[in-house]
Amino acid sequence: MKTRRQFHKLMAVTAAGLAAPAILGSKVFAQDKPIRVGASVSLTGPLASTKNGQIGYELWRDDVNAAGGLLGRKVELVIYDDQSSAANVPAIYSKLVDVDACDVLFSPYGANLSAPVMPFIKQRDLFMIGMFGLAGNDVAKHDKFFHSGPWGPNSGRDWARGFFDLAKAQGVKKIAIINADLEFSKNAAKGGADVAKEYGMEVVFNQSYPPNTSDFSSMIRNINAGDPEAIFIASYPADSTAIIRGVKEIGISDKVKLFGGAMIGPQYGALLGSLGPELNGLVNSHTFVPEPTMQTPAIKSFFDRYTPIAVKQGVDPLGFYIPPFYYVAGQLAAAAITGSKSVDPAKMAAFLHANAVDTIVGKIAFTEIGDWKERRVLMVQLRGIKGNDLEQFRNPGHQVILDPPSLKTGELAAPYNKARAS
Amino acid sequence: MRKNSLVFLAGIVIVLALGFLMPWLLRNPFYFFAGYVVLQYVTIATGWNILGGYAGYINFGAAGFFGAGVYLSAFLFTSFGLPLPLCILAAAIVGAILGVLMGYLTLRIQGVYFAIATLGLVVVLETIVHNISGLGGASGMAVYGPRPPAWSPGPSQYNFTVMVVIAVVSVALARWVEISWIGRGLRAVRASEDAAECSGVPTLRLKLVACALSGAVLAAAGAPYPFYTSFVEPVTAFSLIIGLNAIAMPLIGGTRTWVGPVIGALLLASVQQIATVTISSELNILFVGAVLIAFVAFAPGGISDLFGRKKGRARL
Amino acid sequence: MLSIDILLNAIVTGILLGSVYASLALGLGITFGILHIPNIAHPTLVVAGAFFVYTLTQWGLDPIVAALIGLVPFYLLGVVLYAFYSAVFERKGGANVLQSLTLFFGLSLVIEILLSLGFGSELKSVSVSYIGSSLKLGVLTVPYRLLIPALLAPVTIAAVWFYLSRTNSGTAIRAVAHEERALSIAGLNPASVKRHAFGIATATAVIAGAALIMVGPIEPFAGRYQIGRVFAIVVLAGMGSIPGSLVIAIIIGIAEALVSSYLNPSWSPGVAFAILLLGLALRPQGLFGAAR
Amino acid sequence: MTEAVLSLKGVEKRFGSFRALGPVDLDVGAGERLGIIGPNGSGKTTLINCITGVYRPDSGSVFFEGRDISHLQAHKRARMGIARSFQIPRPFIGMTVFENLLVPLDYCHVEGSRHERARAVLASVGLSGRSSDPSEKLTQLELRKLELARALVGNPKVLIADEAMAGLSEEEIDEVLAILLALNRSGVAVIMIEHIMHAVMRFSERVVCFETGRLIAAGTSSEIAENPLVQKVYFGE
Repeated sequence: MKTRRQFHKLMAVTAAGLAAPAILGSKVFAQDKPIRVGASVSLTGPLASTKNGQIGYELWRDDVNAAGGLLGRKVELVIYDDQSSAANVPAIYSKLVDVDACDVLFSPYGANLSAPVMPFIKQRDLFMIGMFGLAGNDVAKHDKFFHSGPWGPNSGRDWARGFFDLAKAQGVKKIAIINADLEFSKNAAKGGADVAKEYGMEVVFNQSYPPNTSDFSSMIRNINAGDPEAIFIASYPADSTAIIRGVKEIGISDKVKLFGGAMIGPQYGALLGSLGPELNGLVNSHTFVPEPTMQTPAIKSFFDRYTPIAVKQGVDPLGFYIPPFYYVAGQLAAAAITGSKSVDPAKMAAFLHANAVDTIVGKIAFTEIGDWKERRVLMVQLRGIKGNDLEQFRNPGHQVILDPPSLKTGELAAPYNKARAS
Repeated sequence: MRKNSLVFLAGIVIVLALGFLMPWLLRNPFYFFAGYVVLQYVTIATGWNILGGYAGYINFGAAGFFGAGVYLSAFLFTSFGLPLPLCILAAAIVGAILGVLMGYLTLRIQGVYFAIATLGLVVVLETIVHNISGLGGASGMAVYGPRPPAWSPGPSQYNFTVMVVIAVVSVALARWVEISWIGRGLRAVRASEDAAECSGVPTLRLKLVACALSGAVLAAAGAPYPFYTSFVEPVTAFSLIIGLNAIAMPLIGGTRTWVGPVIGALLLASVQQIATVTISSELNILFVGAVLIAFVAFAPGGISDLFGRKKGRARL
Repeated sequence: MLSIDILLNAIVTGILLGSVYASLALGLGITFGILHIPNIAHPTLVVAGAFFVYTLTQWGLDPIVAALIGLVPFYLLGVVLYAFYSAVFERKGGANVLQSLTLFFGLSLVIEILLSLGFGSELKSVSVSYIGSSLKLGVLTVPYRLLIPALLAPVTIAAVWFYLSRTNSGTAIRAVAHEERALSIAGLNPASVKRHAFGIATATAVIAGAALIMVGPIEPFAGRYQIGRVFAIVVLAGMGSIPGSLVIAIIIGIAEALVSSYLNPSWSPGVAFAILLLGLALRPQGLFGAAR
Repeated sequence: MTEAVLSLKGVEKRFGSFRALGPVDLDVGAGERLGIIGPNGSGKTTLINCITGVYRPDSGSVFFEGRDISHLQAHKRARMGIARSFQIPRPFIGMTVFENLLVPLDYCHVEGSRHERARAVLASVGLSGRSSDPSEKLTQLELRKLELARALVGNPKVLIADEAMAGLSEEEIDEVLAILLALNRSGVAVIMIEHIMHAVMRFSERVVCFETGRLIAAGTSSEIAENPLVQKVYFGE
């Protein structure tokens, strides 16, 4: 019995040795045991463009520690690279929990990387903030899981409903849907098709394409042949560029009123900069834009600090889409800890279920499975873009909020061809 | 030879016993998560080496076989509730069939073409999975594994034990191939295909056997994976890193004997496990790439060759 | 009416894409097809070329001009690569396939990571005046984004082919694979001929890179998607048949365009390999090569 | 001569439009010593490849002990008793000399202990001392001997020695010839393909000469040496 315990201890010491670089990076000799927050971030691999979220985590940690920590304890981040591969996720989270003894967990980015961790946290009954995983908890239904992202309830189907609301208001009857053959896009397209059906629209074209497609001319011709009035596109950055260029080259019918929907890419500085005016007229989803209805001193201060760090690290200098919500994840955890005065998962979860939390993106209240009670996915129309200067996107008026109505800052400019030319 | 076999057998028994006992001795589940991955790579490297090392035919498509095992087992479990051991067996059979198919298509020509064709296998299988909605397509498929049996304390420990068994069986299979007439024939093929054929070695049939065994082991390595991640999706199931490691590990360890891939996998997979969870950077992958180049360039015999292998002389 | 419209456009798009694929495969046609060095790092070198072009276009250069500037450094890079390769293997009486494949595999990994360390993992694209507009010919709309890179390919291929078949040092390259001994009798150093050939092959990567980044945005790992295609092209063309590779590349391009127009684009990644496997099964020596 | 162990009837092999061999008719008697000569590219190697099964003839048949083996694969023919050595030695590198001999023994049926058989053959070619050395460490002469040992360890009925003496010194040639003669005395037919004229002439009971894929002359050593066709082939006009 004794030797077994010694062996166990030995293994734990070895593991701590392995983990040393990560821990030494922070302040390991604090008098009080720090509160540990564990996360995996895709620093490398195909999802590496989401790594600017880490700046959000770090800004939050610095803010909290500058204010004296949580419950009098310092906050320490333990972050590992999942290399964008779901295969690495189980071992990483087991290490975060079993070796690093983290009190709070942040999920990896998106549904595919988060899926492997869901059964684990459910089985072990752990507290986790989900990062951008669409409908991430709809299967596991874990009651200690909370989304930092604004997808809202029933998100698998509804998160892009704003696009279809706009289409409905325009009297659109025929719609075309295309999507990249990847998890997020595929779910978005499937949800979109359901909503279109619900609104009595005819889906005249519905096709998926492989992730590395670079030429969309034939697909655009096929879409034109279907004569739609709106085109819902769920794409990833590379294809977003290719599709927008393809439309410019092949041309599109004047009947098309709305174009866009769920394109990933036009939220990021890289694409905004490279495509510039070619993006005019696009109606696309977003999570945050610097429009008057969303601008607050808190978020402004966040971006004032984010930008210099991002520039230094060579990541997206705008950072509108992901980083604020990584900061929000920290704020949610902080609220749960201070609100429940503990790091006990059940108490933290109970607090978040019972109380709405103030964050830099507004007040958030949660459903039983940790979705935002109210969907707050934005549909913005890109307008008046001139040249490829990124700074213009920090000003209002270029990413006009059309939906939800509570945040609206402008009316849809339609048809697409006209809005494009403006 | 007798003595070696007895030592080997004793080793197997010890490793198996550890596989079943460790979960009760060691409380921290992390070691089973990490250990699972290491053992998975031991199996993959061993399977790859049966064809790549003994016969000298490079398979870039290890991920294709692995992914086929992953998806088959996920499908059989979620649709028919087949128990895990049967899923593994089914994966091994399908892997063997796939191997023979690949071999039959390309092995009659030069080895390079085989290598290139295996690159394609991954793409083709991945494309097929993408387009079958029953397998979840690109969105993937959640697999909630069965409760572990009473003799195992938890799911991660159970997966670990299962992987121990698969790895041990694979290594034993590889060793048997190596010391039997099959292994001698394959090494003859590797040295000179014509000379082997003219010495009475049925080269094509032998290569097909190697393809089948290698494919079976690679696919079996993938079979428990859905239960490890609770989720399968094509990008990770057919991940390039699997193909990379399948080649890098035997090459680093040494391709001539069964020991090489085991050493290479233990070493590289452990380093990768430690590296992923500690220093976190592109530099990790850079490191693997550089190590690979260094070994190919300066120590083509791998680690097992560096430590002067006197045993390699004739077993009389 | 409409479907003929789509068919015609699909075929034209396929031809253009195929032509771009041909320029990606050109360097491999020399290294693998002629020298029999299975350089699977070639697609990654193409991506490196694309990043080179990208960097120069940031200073306002046209991508094609940038590619021409890149020829020299990439030639030298190829010479260095081959020097390393031969220092490692050739002195041991030639590399076995396994070792050289693995070497280039590791090399491509290293290049990818260096690119992503240097440029970040975000997509990079070039903005040039002619990108984004199309040439309209009746029912055909041909994007310049495809047309210009597609015209680049036959020109490069013709230049390389002319060099290989009409000049002395080109003939030496073609001879070196078969008649190494004869070559050294003729007073040429086979090692330096091969080094030169590898340099040329690598230099074509920068042209292919310019083509690639004009067609669409690029990230450091983009080479992986092309490995299958370029090998399919080189092998099916019959090792070393450079004009043949253009034909095969166009066949693959058209097949992919037709599959994505009429079946579903999600099947198109499998097209090149399906063609390759079929080709290997039916006519292993390639469609244009002689039996070896 | 009455009992042909190997016989070729109208064997022909083309590569595309180029006819590399034939049509050829040739009988090899049991226990015969046959020499095959001819300039480079005269079809000798193609002939061997047709006999051993590396190539399938386009027309005609190959008979072994009265059985048509034209459609059998090379390894099946090897197991029946057609063995060959290669012009450029192809040892099974990565294996010891001894293991090299075990390969054919694994696949060909040999009476008695395989290990004893291998040791005996190594002794008969004078390689006993190198039995446990890696085959890549052998000298050129030793490689030739290994090549022969590996060919004859499986108890063949016909041995085809493809330029087994090229590049060897006079003493070394004598050594190899002695091995082949000893083998022949045990009843194995030996087909020797060779450019070293005096060796072929000394060794063979019968010599045939090939030119552009055709058999142009046959006879005893002295007959062949005086044959005007052969002289024309070798010395021009």
